[in-house]
Amino acid sequence: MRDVRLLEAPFDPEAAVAAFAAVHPAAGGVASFVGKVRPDDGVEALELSHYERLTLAGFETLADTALARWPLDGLLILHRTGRMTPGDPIVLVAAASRHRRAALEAVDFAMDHLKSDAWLWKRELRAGTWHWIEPRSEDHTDLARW
Amino acid sequence: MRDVRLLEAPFDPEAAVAAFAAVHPAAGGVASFVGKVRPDDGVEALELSHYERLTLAGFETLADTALARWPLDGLLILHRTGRMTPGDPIVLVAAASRHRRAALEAVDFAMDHLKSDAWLWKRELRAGTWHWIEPRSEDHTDLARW
Amino acid sequence: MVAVKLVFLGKLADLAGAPDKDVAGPLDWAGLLAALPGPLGEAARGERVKLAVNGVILAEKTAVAARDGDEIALLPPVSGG
Amino acid sequence: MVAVKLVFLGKLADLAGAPDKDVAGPLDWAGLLAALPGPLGEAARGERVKLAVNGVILAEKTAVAARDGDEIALLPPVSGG
Repeated sequence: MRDVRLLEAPFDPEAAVAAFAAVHPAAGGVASFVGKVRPDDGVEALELSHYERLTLAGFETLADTALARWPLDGLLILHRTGRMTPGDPIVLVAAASRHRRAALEAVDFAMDHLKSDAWLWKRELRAGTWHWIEPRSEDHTDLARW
Repeated sequence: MRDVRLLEAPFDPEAAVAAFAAVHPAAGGVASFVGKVRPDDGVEALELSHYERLTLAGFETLADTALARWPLDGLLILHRTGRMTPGDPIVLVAAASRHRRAALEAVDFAMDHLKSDAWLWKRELRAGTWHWIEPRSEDHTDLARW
Repeated sequence: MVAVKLVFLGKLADLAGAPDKDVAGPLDWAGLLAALPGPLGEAARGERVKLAVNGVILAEKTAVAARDGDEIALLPPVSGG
Repeated sequence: MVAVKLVFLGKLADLAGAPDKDVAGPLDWAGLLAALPGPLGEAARGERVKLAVNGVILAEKTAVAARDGDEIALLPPVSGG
């Protein structure tokens, strides 16, 4: 089961994982990753903008790719858009599977793509000024693993 | 911060991850894996026995190894012992880090060791009869990755 | 007014001063550049800026062709989530 | 009674019919086997069964030496979590 959503408002990642796990009782394992706005680096706020006609469809394609590549019972992708403050969850990926390695690899794969290959534009507010962010070279290196 | 516990009673893995994440607000990411008793294969119950003088110490050494190998803010290992029924969580590993890859790899590493290299003895109740379980060859293959 | 809608993403919205702009169609590459004054036109020419027409990325953006009712998105490099 | 405590893990507890057993010390390998009748003694000799004395795994189990107050654990292959 694929559950992919763009969220305009804050969400509770652990509650989302619990609900996801409850939908997949037959899976022996659930792997997940939660990425948050770090409360350091002088970032006062972060804003993610998306393009209605591309962003969600891109996430759905990514989820389908992972579901085709690993034997998963389910895959969950939740991604914030809009304005966030330090500590806010940005992204949650969770994978349910009978196979531990499959679940962990699918989460790793999806995160690498979401971090560098998604139709999202990010800016950070530092010392009262907004700065647009481009992917780190590390993110491209991560992507090349797949 | 290392938090390693053997638990005699059922636990709520998502609540444990939420509490763990709250303790590590500076970590940009939290990776986790929850393994549960699968409600299939005709398993009516599962029992894990441990040896007081070795099991927890082994988990602590495993956690220290992971903390030394990856730049983690914290590592959580919760493991059930005693009797469980299908759907019950058996194990939770969570890692908090500024670095996504470090958190995911540390969880993967700890799970591989917990699944095949821990001082635990498992038996399953099937059709009213208990059967002792030995590690699957797949688990040993996983371990050889590290 | 039925027109071609230009959508500016990321820092291009800053350069445009607005998230979108309506332009009378039909619109080709020359017409698009004419509708994008100053630094916005410069940015649109940049090799890292992509175009999508009605949600489909163009392999060659100078081949863009849009009619009234179409939507052209100007996509700078993504920053990831 | 102060004695050597034998602790049986996993299926060895089934063979022993109990999780542990007290035996008068001192105890060496021959004395240990003498205290483990039938299939339990067979199992203890098996190359995959390890011994720990007071929580320390023995590299060579036939070198076991325990006094009253010590604990010897008989550890069959682990099954993992």
